[in-house]
Amino acid sequence: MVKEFGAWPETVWASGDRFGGTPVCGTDVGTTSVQAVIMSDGALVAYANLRCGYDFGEAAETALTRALKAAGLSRGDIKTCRATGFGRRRAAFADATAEEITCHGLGARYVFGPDVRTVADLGGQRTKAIRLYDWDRVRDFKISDKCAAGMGRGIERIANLLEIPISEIGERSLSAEKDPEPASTTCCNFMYPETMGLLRQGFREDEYSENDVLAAAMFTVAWRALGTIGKLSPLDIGEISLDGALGFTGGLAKNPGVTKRIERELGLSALPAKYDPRLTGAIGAALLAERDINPR
Amino acid sequence: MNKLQDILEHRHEYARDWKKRTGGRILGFYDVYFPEEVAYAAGVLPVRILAKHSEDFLTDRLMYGNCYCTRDMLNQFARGDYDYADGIVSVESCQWHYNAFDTTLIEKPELWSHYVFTPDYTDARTSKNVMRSELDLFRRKLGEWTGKEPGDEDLDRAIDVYNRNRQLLRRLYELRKFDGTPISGSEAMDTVLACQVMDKAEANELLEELLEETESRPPREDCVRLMLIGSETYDAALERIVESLGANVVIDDLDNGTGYIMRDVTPQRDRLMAIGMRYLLKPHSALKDNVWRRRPQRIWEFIEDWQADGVIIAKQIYCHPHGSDMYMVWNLLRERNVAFHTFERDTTLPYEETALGIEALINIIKPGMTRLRGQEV
Amino acid sequence: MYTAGIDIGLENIKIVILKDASVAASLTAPSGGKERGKRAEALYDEALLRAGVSRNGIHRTLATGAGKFDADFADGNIVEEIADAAAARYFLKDASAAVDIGADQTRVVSIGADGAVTETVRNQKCMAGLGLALEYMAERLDFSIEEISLIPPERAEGVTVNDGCPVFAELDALELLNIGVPRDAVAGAVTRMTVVRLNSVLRDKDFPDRNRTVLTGGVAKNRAVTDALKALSGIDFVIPESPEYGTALGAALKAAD
Amino acid sequence: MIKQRWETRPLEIWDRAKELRAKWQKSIDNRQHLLAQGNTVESDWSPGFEKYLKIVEDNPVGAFMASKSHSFARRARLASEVRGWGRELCGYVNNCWGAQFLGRDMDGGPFPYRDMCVPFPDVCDQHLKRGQQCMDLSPIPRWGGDMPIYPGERDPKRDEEMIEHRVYCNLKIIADIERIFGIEFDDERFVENIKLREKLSAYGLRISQLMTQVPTPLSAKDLYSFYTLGDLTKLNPEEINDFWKSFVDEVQWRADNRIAAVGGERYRYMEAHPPAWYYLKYYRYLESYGAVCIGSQYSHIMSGTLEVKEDGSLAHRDVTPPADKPIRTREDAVRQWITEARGNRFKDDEYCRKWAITDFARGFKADGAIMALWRCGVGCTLTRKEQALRLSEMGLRVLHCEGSQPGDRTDMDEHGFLDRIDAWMESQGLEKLDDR
Repeated sequence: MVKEFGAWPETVWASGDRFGGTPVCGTDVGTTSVQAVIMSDGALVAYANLRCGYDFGEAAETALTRALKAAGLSRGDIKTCRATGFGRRRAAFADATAEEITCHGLGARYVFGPDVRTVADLGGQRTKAIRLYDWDRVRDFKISDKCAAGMGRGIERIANLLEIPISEIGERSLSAEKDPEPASTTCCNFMYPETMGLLRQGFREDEYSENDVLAAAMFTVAWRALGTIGKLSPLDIGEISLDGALGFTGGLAKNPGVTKRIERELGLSALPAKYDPRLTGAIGAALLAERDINPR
Repeated sequence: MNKLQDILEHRHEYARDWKKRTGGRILGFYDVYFPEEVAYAAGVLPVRILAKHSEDFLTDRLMYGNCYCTRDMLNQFARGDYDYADGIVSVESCQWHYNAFDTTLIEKPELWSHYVFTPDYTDARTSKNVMRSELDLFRRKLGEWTGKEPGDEDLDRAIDVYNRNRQLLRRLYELRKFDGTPISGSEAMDTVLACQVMDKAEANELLEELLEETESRPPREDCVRLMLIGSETYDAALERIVESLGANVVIDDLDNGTGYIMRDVTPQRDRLMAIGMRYLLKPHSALKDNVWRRRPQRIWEFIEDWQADGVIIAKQIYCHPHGSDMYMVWNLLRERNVAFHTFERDTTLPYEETALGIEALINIIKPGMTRLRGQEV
Repeated sequence: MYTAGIDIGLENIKIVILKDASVAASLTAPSGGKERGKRAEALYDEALLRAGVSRNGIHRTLATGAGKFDADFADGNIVEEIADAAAARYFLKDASAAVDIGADQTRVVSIGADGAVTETVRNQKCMAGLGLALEYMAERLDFSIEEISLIPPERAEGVTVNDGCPVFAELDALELLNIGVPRDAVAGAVTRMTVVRLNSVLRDKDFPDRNRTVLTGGVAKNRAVTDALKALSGIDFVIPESPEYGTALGAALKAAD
Repeated sequence: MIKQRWETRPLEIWDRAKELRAKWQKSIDNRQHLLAQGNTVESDWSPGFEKYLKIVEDNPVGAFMASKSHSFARRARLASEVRGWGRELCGYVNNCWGAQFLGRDMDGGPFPYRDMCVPFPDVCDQHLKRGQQCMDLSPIPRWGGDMPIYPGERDPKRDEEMIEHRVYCNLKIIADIERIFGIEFDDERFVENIKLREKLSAYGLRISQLMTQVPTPLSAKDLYSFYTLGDLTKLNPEEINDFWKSFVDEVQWRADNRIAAVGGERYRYMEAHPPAWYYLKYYRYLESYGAVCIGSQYSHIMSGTLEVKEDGSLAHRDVTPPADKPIRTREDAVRQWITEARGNRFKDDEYCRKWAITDFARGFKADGAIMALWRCGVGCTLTRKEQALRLSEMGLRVLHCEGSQPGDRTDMDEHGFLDRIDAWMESQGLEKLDDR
């Protein structure tokens, strides 16, 4: 299989600004990708984002090295480091770990501003919905059902099967006139044959295009995410509603095919991200690291 | 590891050894609604069939949509893990259990079997009559099978042993009511499970020893006290994950935990009626709690009595009774402002995957309890 | 006489051109979504070129596979099971069962004495995409498909992953990596899970004959899987040299009828 | 291939059936009634409260939603899901009660909230816990009940207490409803209904017997439209009786004159219960192969419990006949109705009378079977694989298709299913009939 379609290009970035203070590092070692950010006095200095292979530790190491290089720093300049994410315990260089929910909550306030009240982390394996107070503490959270695991990976696979780059699939899915009857909203593994099956001819009257296949797949993922987000605050009677602003983080946050569909169902627009929303977890970890050296 | 935990781990060896020692017969049973006292009175050892993660070989041919537990129960019989069992007994409980029982009999027709109908509607005036007549039938069938129908003295002896067992286990649970509990959630769960797979008289002796030893232990320092509720669990893997995060499960609302140890048989002249009433009045599982919905109140009492800071709800995938109880339980917990975390579990319980939500729950209850590296398991 | 069989799968297109019941050309390429019909046609033309025959020289072309309806240029299509059975009989004269394990589907076909299909089984949904899952795990573990095919389940040395669901298996595999289990042990565990699932499909209805069963499909190229499956199921599969072409070959054989 | 092997024509009684159905729909829309969650078959006393009370079962409501508006049903299920109801639960339940949480019905009107809950006992565990969503929402009066099933031979001694239990539970429900809601129970009407029940069962049996004929005068498609009439919708007993009489007459006439439901019938298949209402187009697709569905044990529910007799005919299974006693009191009527402890149609067929399904296949001369495997519904799935093996042994070719549950079509992989149908039919040597 041609693998490249499902993968986002790896990125390295540095603000280029001069910075003072004490640089700290936060890394988010996810199941699919790894981010390392360097922050100093609450400002983002540099980051690196890459896909991880079988070795979470090595991937985290590489991410850190790349971020350091971009920032023009060496290992010794980093005062402390926190790791979060699935593979956090493999990040040997980290001085401490933190769980993802807290990190995404903290990071979201940085990435989306203090108005954010709900964070939907659409990751490679899991969807997490986090409800925040108006200060930086987590109020409640929900994690997707086990039977809904792997949705982000599922989208990658669809991109690979259709040979369409992952950066384009979201927009293309939105150009479908109407979402076709969705494929299974249960499991990503049921999704591939079903969405690809839309291409089957000879029974249906309508003919479906690749965009329709994408639309069906995105709908599946969006609907599943709604199931998790909605659990945060169901009303006694009525549709799902969220109090306060919503921010999307994680890999699928960059996929408008998913996020726009969620927004449409919830009847709201998500907050714009000031930074790459995939960095949220790592930023949260770095903010915790800053607190480690500077307890409030 | 205490002695009971050791027996749990080597339960098949224990059962084989028991058989050799006593020459008695062994009955596998599927659900805690099985009136063990009657079997025990007949000199038969009731052994709970516990599921575990093992390779699936034939269940796809015979089952579809079952939870992994019941699939594995069938698998274990097919693989011969329970080759020492002389028979199996099912009660009216979850249909997947019934399915495991029924399908096992297709695979192993040589097993003796019986089915006890324990009413699903436990509260009717006539429910107890049905229960009594079912126990009477079970007693007669056991008599035909073993050659000796258990009499009143046998039943009295069994009731004594079983009540004693429940009392001792409750004493163990009692130790978990306060900060600095000497016993971990995993040890307590293992102990209750061990009692379900062994001769209760022997279990009671070991329990007394354990209690004595436990009460002299130094207190645990747990950052958070949690309650565990949800589908049946057959091991203490989840409790161990909680402990690795510095917290402790101090109370449960599980069929295998409080559902097994609460409520004694209150003696009366009609022994079968006495036993029957225990099963009609015990804390009901999600399946049997189907009309007046007493679970929320009971869960709340446990939370208060055992001072739980938060609740973990672990539902087995494809466990419908718990799938249908979630709304009610969530409502209760939200109403009373109890922090909780719900998750789905399956045959495997990957650590990081499971720990994430539990750690986040701990952080919600007590922020900053995030542990430093090296302290984790 | 020339005939052609085209198998348009979820992942790959396979084409076989037969000349008097022997293979004149065979070709494969990724299916590529909506374009799979066009791509199959281009591949078909290339295969014809290799076989040295023009379209007019082909007696009949039959399409099969999940995308069979997209092959407008074919003369017709047949269901995969019939093609599988024909291919099995080609590889083994008295074959009584054909098993095909592809990227998405697993099929077990029982064949009667007259060559007719007597029973068919397709995998359950909960084990769809075993081939894809295996491939994905290989990518994840940074093994090539060839490399992972050489890692036997024994290498797992006791570690296991969920054998009920490939998605859960992936979660478990990630956890194993997370606790520092070497990647070849993880690969072994994933192979074991694949084999356990496959074995359960084999047992779904008629159990295939121990000596007269042909195994085809892309996954049949994976030595680790086939060896372990042989051991677990007790079936001594006949595996052709290029098993991925099995279904396409069957279609080409049927085109000659 | 010949498309038309048999003469075929539409059912004449069809319009009348639609009329009855509309009337029934209208009657439950009538806001003057109390609404009870429950099952009409298990609540045969309900006509006694006819003037005041309607039993509305969530099964058909949920199924109807799934067939009429997929998007509404999906939204309703999401509403259930976010409130904690498991996704592995029955689609019927989640559709119906999800709409309750949404606060509206499919037509946009307010949701008809239930005033009481008469849960029906366990055909399926989810039935046992059925109605909980309406009980959990507000503390409405509710009652319980049992449907004891035990494996092995029927044991009359064992049944005694169980029957007493069932009689007691039903009498208590009636008495309590009278007391709590202050409505009077009409004993005569109840007795009338018990008598009608026996008649309807006889009509149902006749129709089932006629359907064993080749070509079948009715197909499963038609049955679905009819089985909700009559036993499941208790209107005026005379009207229902009259309707069924005319229906049986017409089917008899069709059978005598070899009028087929499907002109191309050359392959008969049975299916597993329960039906998915959205299956209609797949029935048509299968008809293009000349395959006709003769129904399932579920769709022949009207005819009672069936078995093949020694002479090969299909008839009622021998069950305890009601005692030949005059019905004087309410209790007499309840006892006339509850003659068996065990004897629910499905669960005991699956456990105690495993031959029931093979008898069915034999009786209806089925060549094959489509056994749907529904992942989310215990009663829908239980023992289905074992049954398929038994049918296979008999020589039937069994096709499995998978989905969530008949009330939830999202998991119905349509393309995969069609592919499987093609493979199933063509590997049996059947090709599509030329001019479909």
